[in-house]
Amino acid sequence: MEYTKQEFMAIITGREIKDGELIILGVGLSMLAGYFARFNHAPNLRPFTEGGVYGSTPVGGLPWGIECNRISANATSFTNAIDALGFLVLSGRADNAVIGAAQVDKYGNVNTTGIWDEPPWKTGKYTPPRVRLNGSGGASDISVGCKRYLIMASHEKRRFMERVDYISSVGFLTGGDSREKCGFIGGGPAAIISTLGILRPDPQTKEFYLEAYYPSTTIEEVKENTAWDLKISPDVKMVPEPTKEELKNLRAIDTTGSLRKKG
Amino acid sequence: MEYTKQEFMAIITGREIKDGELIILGVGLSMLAGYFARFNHAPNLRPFTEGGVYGSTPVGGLPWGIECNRISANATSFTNAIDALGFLVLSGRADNAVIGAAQVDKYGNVNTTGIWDEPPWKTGKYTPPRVRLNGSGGASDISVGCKRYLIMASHEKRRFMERVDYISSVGFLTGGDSREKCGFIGGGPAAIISTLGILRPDPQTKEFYLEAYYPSTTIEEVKENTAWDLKISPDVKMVPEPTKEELKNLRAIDTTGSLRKKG
Amino acid sequence: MQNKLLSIQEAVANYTWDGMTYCNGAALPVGSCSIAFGKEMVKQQRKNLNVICHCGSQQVNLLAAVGAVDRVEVGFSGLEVYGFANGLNRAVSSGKTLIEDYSNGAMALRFFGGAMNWPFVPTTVCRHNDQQWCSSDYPDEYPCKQKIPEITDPFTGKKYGALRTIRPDVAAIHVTMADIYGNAIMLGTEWNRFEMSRASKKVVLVADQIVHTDCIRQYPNLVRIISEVVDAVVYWPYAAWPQASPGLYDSDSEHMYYMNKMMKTQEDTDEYCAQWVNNWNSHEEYMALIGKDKIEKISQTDTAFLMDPYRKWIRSDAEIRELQDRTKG
Amino acid sequence: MQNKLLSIQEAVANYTWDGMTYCNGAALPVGSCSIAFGKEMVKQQRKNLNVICHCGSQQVNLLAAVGAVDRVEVGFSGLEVYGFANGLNRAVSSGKTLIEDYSNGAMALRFFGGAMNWPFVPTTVCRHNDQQWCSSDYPDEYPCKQKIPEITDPFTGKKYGALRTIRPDVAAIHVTMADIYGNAIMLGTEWNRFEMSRASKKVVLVADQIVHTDCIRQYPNLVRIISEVVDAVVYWPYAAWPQASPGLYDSDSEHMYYMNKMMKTQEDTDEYCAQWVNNWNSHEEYMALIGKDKIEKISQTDTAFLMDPYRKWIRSDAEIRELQDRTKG
Repeated sequence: MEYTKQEFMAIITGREIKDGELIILGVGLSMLAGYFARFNHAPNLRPFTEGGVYGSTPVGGLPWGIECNRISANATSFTNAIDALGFLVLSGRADNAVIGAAQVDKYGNVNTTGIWDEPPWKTGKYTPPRVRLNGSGGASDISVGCKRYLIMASHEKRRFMERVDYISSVGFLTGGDSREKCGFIGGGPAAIISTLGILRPDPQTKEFYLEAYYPSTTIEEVKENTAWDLKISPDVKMVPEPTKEELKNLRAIDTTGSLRKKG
Repeated sequence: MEYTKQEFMAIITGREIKDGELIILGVGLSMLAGYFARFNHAPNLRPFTEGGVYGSTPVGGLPWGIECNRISANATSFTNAIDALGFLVLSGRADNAVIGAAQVDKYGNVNTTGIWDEPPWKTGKYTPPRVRLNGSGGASDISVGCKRYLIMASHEKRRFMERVDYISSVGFLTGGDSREKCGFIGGGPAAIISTLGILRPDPQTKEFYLEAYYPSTTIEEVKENTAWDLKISPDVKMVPEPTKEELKNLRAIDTTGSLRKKG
Repeated sequence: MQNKLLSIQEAVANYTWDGMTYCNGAALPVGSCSIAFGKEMVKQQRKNLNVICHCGSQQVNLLAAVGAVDRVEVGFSGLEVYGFANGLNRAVSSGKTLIEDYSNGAMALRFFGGAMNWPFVPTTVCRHNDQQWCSSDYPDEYPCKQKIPEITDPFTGKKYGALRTIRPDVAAIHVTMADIYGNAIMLGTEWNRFEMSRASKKVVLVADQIVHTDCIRQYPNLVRIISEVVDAVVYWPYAAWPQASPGLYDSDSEHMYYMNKMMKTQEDTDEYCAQWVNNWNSHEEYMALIGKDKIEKISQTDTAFLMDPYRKWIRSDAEIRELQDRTKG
Repeated sequence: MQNKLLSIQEAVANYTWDGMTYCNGAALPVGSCSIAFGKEMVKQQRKNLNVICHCGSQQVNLLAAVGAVDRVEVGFSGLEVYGFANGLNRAVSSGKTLIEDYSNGAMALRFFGGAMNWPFVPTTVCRHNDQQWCSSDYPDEYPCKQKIPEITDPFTGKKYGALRTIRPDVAAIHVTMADIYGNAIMLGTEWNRFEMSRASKKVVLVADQIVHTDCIRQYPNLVRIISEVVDAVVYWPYAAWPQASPGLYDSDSEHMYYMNKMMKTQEDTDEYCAQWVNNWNSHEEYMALIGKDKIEKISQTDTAFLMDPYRKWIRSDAEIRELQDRTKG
């Protein structure tokens, strides 16, 4: 069965989501992965958005935003940001989340704020970025509060960096116990799901290594597309291809085929 | 026209309430004074309760509580305590309030918490009170946050004290600039309306003095019923008796005659 | 979503224990409160409770009167026009129950801070007064410095207090209506129930009515307590009696005065319990005890119109019984 | 209560000024936002604005694109699926607009703290990352220590950050419906609008519908913005267009993309303004510009049923015109 890289990513991310989890989802891939999981294997998943939209299933296609009418047509509750990001995320209550990254580094720190020719941490000055991105939104809150969370990113060398230009959402900072020392209640990123494979943090160093790669790629290609010296798990695996069932279930969610268009 | 002391107190307190004020009211006399004022001379008064009940007019008699159905039958909004006591009172936004006192002292500090044979400030220990009262409720918040507020109390020697057993709601503490030094956003008590007269704080010492007394009493009687050496305003006045109009308007609010029963 | 209906007996058996920190969702002393749940706790003889009330109500009045409360934190312990809480005050004056006083605004902030899972929350109130200086936890220290210590705003240098936040073990929250999954709508002031539902480790809803989830989806902005944080739903009409539930019934002023009068002595409290707490099990018996006339009288409330939009979604007793049977272990 | 209806022109004239701190009530970048109000600000040529957005929207995208924004504080500046906010990002990259980044959770807390009138609010987020270390207000200090200084919990000794709170001069808050006194009901996520309405020194409501106060009294628990804190009410159907208003209309995806594309250059922004911002005055002209077909299309929303309970209380245009005339100076 044919499928796109985006679809594969959504399915792999979905596999990381367990039944019953209280999970905060964002727009796009995040939401698709979450609702796919609920439809596929996690019927008791409790998804919500940072706007405090609870109990919803999107209608009419992928929502344009996490407050879009497509996700507001069958909610059981609408509350607010203090509730969703404060009481449920920063409190340490939410189990899981899926966030995106424009840049991610070897310790799972995420940048979604801006691209600099010379970033502030190099120049010691906060100058305007060459390219302004979006800021962190709720991802920074997720990175601090959720018990664990998943990072989705396009696997390219300019994105998988030794150190991101700007830490929007904390991962394991400089590795080792540097995150632990900060006292965040959340456990940090559990995995980076990329367009080429699955990366996990080393339990000691917290450096992300390659745990598994897609059938469509090779370990060499993954390494070539990673700016740090990517370590490979001694028992590195090939990621099992999407099953027919999984693809069917994903497409039942991605009714407008947004993931198929992207290639 | 016949009237009771309680009615007189409610009317005098009502006279202290200005049109347009954002005012927080409690049960009993406080509410009656407030709604009397709105009906009598302050049509644009904006009363609310610490439960976050807005836009209400009591129906069916004096409410049993500030969340009672009698004040919940025509509200324009029900919110909550954070909103009413936090956002509107502690923030410094509310203009006025009316609170009660079991004991009040010469600096307008109020006790509604307990009565001790030997209070904690004398013994240096926090032992159980001989008589437990109610605690401060929202009056402590009012004492800190409202631009000004009015204290209503029964004028008896055991209640009008040199120093209250327990400061539930701060007045001017030990007088002078002692309140100012605490940095509270609210201005403190503007008046004590008692069953015998009206007391105001001296602008310098903040000690409450007798500004006016009721036609039914004498300056001597007021002094006898006050445990501190009550100072009398050089131009002490007799409080003008309730007008027919005022009494009519009060009784239109106090439909069940709760103030007439008390004598 | 999971059907969370439980009988009141099961809910108390599963979600309360001796020595726990217990909150009850009262919209102030005359309003919405899970009083029936508290009575069941008395029946199941819970003791050594640490009760955190934003405001007292007849529930804590009763629990303290029977000697089940070791400690209580409160902003206001009285019953408003119905007077001082005789049962609680008796327990406090005797030294049986330690009482820790805050302002109502401070209690609200403490629930907010608990919901955030902060250990402290800033305050401008409960400072420079005896709510700061007196602590039952540090009775020998006056003025107490440990109850509400000082913090400094780093921007202005201004001093604030730090309040301990509240994270109760369990809150039994009274709501007007809920669905079987634990999505709830409150009519009347929320008081602290939104924050309490997020601050508590476990939440039991005590609902006067059970509605279809269609009602919940028609009014999602009214659904301030969500299934995501609720552990159990108890269906118990007139659960707040003798207090009020806006939209459904008024406070029973006769019984409010009577009950409070009875809490004044141990003997009368025992008598009250024998008659009004311990001699019902089913909801039918509970209703019979209140009496048909009384039910009719308190149900003729001026707030009844507030329920109009939701009536068509109210589930019948028979339906609920069937749904409840499904959750039985 | 006072009739507070004002025309959009009067409201902008009376409640906005150059150099002000301005908030707009957006339920995130695709939802409820007082966009028509922002367009009127462009027409009245407001400049040097300090805009505080919880999330960006097409409003701040436009205001920044025309060069009206000196500084912006934001948790998220993009347009979700509609992409990066080209107008804002152009202004930021050029250095015209300084941007101060926080997380969305931090922004929510900053509004909460502003509503409390605290100078700071504790935080566990925006610490140990560049949201703490980078500040447009202290560009030469990296890592910045002044933006989010450290405070210590006095109970545990644990370290927290202190966020500056927000007390905007004026917030223009989009709501689904309001009465003429400023009591408002929002459908869909509130996002920060409750806290924003309390944190702001002045509040202007921009309402898609005006309802009778009977509607407000039927649903008081839905009324989260209250007349007590509202200064003016602007009646402007489709005020959030091209964004969405749950219950009333979907986002206009075609125009969302188009508008954002036009914000990319100064020239196209000027062209966009000439066509879509500056050539309407009356609401009739505004509607004509959007076009009948488009109005019909976006109004066929799957959320329409959310409005059902309130339709009977909606006031007609003629009624509102009459009421509005009464408030004219």
